Amino acid sequence: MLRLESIRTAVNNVQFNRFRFWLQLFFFVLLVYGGYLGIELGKSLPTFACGYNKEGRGGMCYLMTLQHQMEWPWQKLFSVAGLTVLSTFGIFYLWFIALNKGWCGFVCPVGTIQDWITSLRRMTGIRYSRYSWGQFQWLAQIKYVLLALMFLIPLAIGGGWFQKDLKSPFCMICPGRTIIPLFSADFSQLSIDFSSKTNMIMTGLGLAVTGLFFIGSFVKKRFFCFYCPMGAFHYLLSKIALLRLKKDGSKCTRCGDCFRVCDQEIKVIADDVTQKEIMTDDCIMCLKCVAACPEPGALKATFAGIPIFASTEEGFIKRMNKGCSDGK
Amino acid sequence: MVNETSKVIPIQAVPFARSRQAGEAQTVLDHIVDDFQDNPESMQYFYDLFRRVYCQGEDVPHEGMLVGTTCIQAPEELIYAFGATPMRLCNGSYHYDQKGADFMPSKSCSLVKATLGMLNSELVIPKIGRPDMIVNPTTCDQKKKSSSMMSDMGYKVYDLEFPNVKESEASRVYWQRSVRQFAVQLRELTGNKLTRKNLKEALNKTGRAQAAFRKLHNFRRKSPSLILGKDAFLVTNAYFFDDIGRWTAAVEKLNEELEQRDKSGFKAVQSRAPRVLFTGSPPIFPNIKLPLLIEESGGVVVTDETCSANRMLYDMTAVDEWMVSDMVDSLADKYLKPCTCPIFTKNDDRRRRLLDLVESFNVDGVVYQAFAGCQVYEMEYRSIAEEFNKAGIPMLYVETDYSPDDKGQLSTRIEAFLESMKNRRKRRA
Amino acid sequence: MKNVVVLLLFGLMQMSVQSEVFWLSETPPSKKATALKKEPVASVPQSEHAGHLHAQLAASGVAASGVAATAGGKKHTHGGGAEVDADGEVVADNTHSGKKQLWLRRGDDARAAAYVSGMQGSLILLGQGGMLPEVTLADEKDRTTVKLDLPELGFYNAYWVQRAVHEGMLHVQIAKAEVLHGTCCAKDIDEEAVGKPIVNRAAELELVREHYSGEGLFTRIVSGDTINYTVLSRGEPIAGAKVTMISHKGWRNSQLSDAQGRVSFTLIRDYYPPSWLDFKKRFKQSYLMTAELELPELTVEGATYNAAHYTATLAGNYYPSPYDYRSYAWGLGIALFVIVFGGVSIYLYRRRRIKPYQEVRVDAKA
Amino acid sequence: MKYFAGIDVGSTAIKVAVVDGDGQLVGVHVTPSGSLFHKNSTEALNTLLTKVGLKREQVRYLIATGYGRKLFKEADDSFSEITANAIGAFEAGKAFGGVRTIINIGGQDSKAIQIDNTGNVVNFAMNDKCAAGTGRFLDVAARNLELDLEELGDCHFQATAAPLTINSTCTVFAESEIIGLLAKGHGKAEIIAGIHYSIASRTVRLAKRVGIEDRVYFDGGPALNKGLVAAIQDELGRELVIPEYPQTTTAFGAAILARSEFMDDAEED
Repeated sequence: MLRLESIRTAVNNVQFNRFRFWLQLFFFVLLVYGGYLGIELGKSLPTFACGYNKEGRGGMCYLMTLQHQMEWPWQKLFSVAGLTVLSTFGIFYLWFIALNKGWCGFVCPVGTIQDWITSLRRMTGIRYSRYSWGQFQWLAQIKYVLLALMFLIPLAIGGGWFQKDLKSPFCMICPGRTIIPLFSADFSQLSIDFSSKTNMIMTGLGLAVTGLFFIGSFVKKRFFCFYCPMGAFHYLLSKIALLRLKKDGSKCTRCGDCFRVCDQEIKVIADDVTQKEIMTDDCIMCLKCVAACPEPGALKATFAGIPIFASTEEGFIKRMNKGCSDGK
Repeated sequence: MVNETSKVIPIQAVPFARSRQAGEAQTVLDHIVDDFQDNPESMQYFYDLFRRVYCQGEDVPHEGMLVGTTCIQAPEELIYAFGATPMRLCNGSYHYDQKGADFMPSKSCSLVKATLGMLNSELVIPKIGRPDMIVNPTTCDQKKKSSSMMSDMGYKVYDLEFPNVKESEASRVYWQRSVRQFAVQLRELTGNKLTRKNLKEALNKTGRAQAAFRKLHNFRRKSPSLILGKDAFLVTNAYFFDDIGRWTAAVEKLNEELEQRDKSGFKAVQSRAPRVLFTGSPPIFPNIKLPLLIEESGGVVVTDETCSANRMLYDMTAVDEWMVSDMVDSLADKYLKPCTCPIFTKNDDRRRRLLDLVESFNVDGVVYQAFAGCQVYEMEYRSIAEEFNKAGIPMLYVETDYSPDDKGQLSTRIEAFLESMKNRRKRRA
Repeated sequence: MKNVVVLLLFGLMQMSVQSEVFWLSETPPSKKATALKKEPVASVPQSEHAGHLHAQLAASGVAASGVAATAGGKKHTHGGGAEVDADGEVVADNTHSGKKQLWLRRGDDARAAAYVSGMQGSLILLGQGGMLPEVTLADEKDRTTVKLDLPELGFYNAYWVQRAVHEGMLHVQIAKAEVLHGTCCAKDIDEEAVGKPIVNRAAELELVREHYSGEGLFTRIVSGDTINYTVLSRGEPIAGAKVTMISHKGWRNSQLSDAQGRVSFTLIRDYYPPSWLDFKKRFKQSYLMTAELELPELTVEGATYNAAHYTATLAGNYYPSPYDYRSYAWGLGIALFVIVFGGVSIYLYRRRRIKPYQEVRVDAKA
Repeated sequence: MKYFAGIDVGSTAIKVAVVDGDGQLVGVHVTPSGSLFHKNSTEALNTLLTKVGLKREQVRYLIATGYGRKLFKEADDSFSEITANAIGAFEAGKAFGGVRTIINIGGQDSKAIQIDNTGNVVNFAMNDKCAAGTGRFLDVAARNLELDLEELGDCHFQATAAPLTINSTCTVFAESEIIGLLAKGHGKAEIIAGIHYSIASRTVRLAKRVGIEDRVYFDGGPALNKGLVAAIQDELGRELVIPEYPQTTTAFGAAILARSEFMDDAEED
């Protein structure tokens, strides 16, 4: 058993931020340049492996497939052909169950870009901004509105009320569409399509959101993830996911360290000492809170019940002293 | 003949070593050192420190300016970062308690009386010299009111505004703003600049000290315990005035010695000794009366939840971005959010903390000390008692002050309390 | 003077002969276009000759034309959105189905060439795997048309040959149509192999469009593209053949094929709607390629002619180029505007917050 | 036959009790403490042993309790008087059907103890620094009224008028108040009754702090004073259980403890 203990303490005392940086970089290369290496993970990935990045993508974001399927004419959608919608959803769900919202925290290329922009800001020494608690609450509803629109508009297209130009509405305003193809030198998305008023408006909105994305994520950590419908969609399905974030209220001194390092500024994680399952809809499972918790065993991430990363004292001391000169 | 009698005999300056304060400290220190056998050798540093400072009146050096603090809520890291030295002014000697009595009403907190007494007398023990500024966080009422008295004595007092509601977002933002204002105030006082480097070094200094304390804290979980509570209180009381680097090194040496004791299966007390959790008003040297009484009559104080030990050193600062703005805000959060001080409106954190300590240190009973006149602790006694009743843990409520005259009576009550715990443990075993 | 007249006559002859160009077009006749009556053309009885031609067809097989990569490999952009023809009607999107329909048209105007009616004869159909059963022309609503049913996915060539003899001079008209039975999401087909152009070794004169590198089963030619053609006669490249491209609006450009028989044209943009609002990004335009070849003495199966004039035609469709309706300037402009505007407003917001407390005003109204 | 002894070195009196092998009381002895604690304690023990005809060696385990317990070196172990009193009252109370609350008025302090059904101390309260409501208060009053302690009880019942209220709680001031009342010509009985009621109200307030449960046991020297017992019963509104030798309950408890400690040590080795 000693082996397991030593492995467990080694994992718990890892320099977590450095580990997460390299993992994110790996997933970024996998999903944005996987295509060139012949990797094809299918069309229902629960993360923003953008479909517009045609050659390079290692797999396609499920939202594009979903919207594409929702646009089918209703006879086809609700006919036998509709079964393919269920099967792609099934594959998406299997992918999702493995990492729960860890997809957002570790895998999503758009998220990784935002973290890079944040570290750029840190180098320049500019302060980050915070939402006040009032703003946080009503801004948190936007992602559900976007999720609803992402379903309704394509269905309306399929039903014939909206014209085809409104196809995959969320993809048009998603910053992934304009930014991820840049990484494989495809600038075609950075243009406004004047061929019809709808296209003009949608691509215009898309580029406005891209601009907003850049300044937003420069001043606010993980700016876009707070409004992302994929995160909302994940949360609705996260009941039986394997990767879990658990909190032991009795160990918690409510010191608020987890809230301090949380990119999404979720107060519940610091203040709630009764709930066992502590993942909220805004959470991106980046596990920075577990890394920043000084109380042993208060916060831990479990995979199918087995604790894989738990907060420990010496881990905390090692991570929080990294900033000091003698680095001990 | 006439001038014989009219010549007033001058009060010769009694050498400090034989003054009443020294006497008081001397008796307590001797009691700590001599009446208990096999104290850890690395405690010798702390015994000598207290003997030199409290009994022989040696002065305590500090580099840069001296900033006195009257409560753990004053952020030390900021003071260290500006090159000044923080020193905690809370005082525990009965001598100053009587001197301070003419400032304060009769039924008021002895700690504040002693602090005011010490600040007002010329011979200040520990001899830290005259603080260039006293930081007085507006925590409990009597400390709040004592700030105007301190400034009347001629000290430069800075009132650090501290919120009394812990949970609300407004109080968090309000406290962050007042800590930033405190940093600006320190800049004006010392004239130095707050840079990322010196703040990081300060954070590291206290970080190492807290890490050392935590190791000691974890060693005290061992049952039968490796070190007596009175030594632990002495160690944390030394943190008030000792140089932080030397203090950390001494505590790390103590931890190593406890490591050997743990390996060699050494027992500081017999295994039947009841394990006591000490909470309530902070025992400050030389007023270690209650813990000493407990350990004299066979108990052992395994852990505590007081602001002269655990609450002062346990919680650590987590910083997300190593920039000055974020470090100062993290500091502010570290002092406000985890604090279990009774001056807040709600004390759920303190209750959960106590229950967690009871469970993780497998404590047999709790001793709850409240200084006579300290309403916050007295009022909180009811909720804590309820919580412990539900959890089935016996608790002894002691209302005392710095005077030694209720020692006899207290020892009887404590002995009876320990005996009832021994019976309870025997029947349960 | 006589030479001039002869020259003029000869030019006219050319002219008239030129106007005699027949070609196969996929665009259905629009309701308004009038049907062009069949003009009696002295022509060698079609069937006899055509039949004769079949025997010669060796196994043509797919000639790997070794097409060099042309401008901007166009992997298909995902279609969607109704395609619109010249008159604004929605054109049925038929690339996906195997059912195709071709019309025979005469005249070298890509848009307004008349639909011939009353023509007989049959079409030779050439697929990836070689010859397919012939399809005969038929009249439908007095327009000569033919319906094809393409079995597998891939490119097919349909040839319509017309031979005529004028005063001992052989006129051969070969109208070719390259038809695609494509799909947008080919599952397990190697799109590269299927996407290669097919060469008909038997045809005396043929224009073969070089496909883009990686052109799969969903080709989309846009104005502004440079398209390369190879002029082949019986599978061999012909140098010096005159090749003319006629665009939708009638702009034409002629070139002679170089030594390898290659000729390259740039499809110019000729779609300028009055206001940007009426711009249809899926406006389907057609273009016409004609190649002519003069051969002096020639004997074909015993019959000798003093001269032979071959005309080969190939039609195709193209769409407005994305650069016509996409504006990068506007796109980047909007993004930049939001960045600058957002950045400045955040900076001002932060400066304003440094003043700790908003000033509270109380006046008579309070 | 093994015997066990418990000695309660109190501030005013030294009480000794001896118990036989199966916990039955053999004999008790009370002598005034005087100043030489040590000498008087050993003397008291010997006089009790000779009285019951036992030799020192037969006493296998001796437990000291009370203020002087640490000074009496001869004892094998020492327990606080609260635990001893609780055990003593618990044992003695069995005869009266079980006891849950104990009121003890000693020479210098007054205690209220609550025990559970196994005799273990659940909660207890003691008077803090002042001697009001203790035996010393009665001694002072008796001296002023030139009465003996034993006569106080009967004198209480001779009162004709309502008992006077002694409003100063402090023993020293009460003395001057009593003299003042005597000068005004009030009867001794009324004064004594007033004193008894003032002690009773203070004691009941103390008992309320630990919570009063059925069968209240009252012991300690003043329990001999019938008048005080009546006053407390009146204030409490409940019957009080008074043992045969109220003064020696703590010593008896210590003896019982000695026996059980001895039995535990026997089991251990």
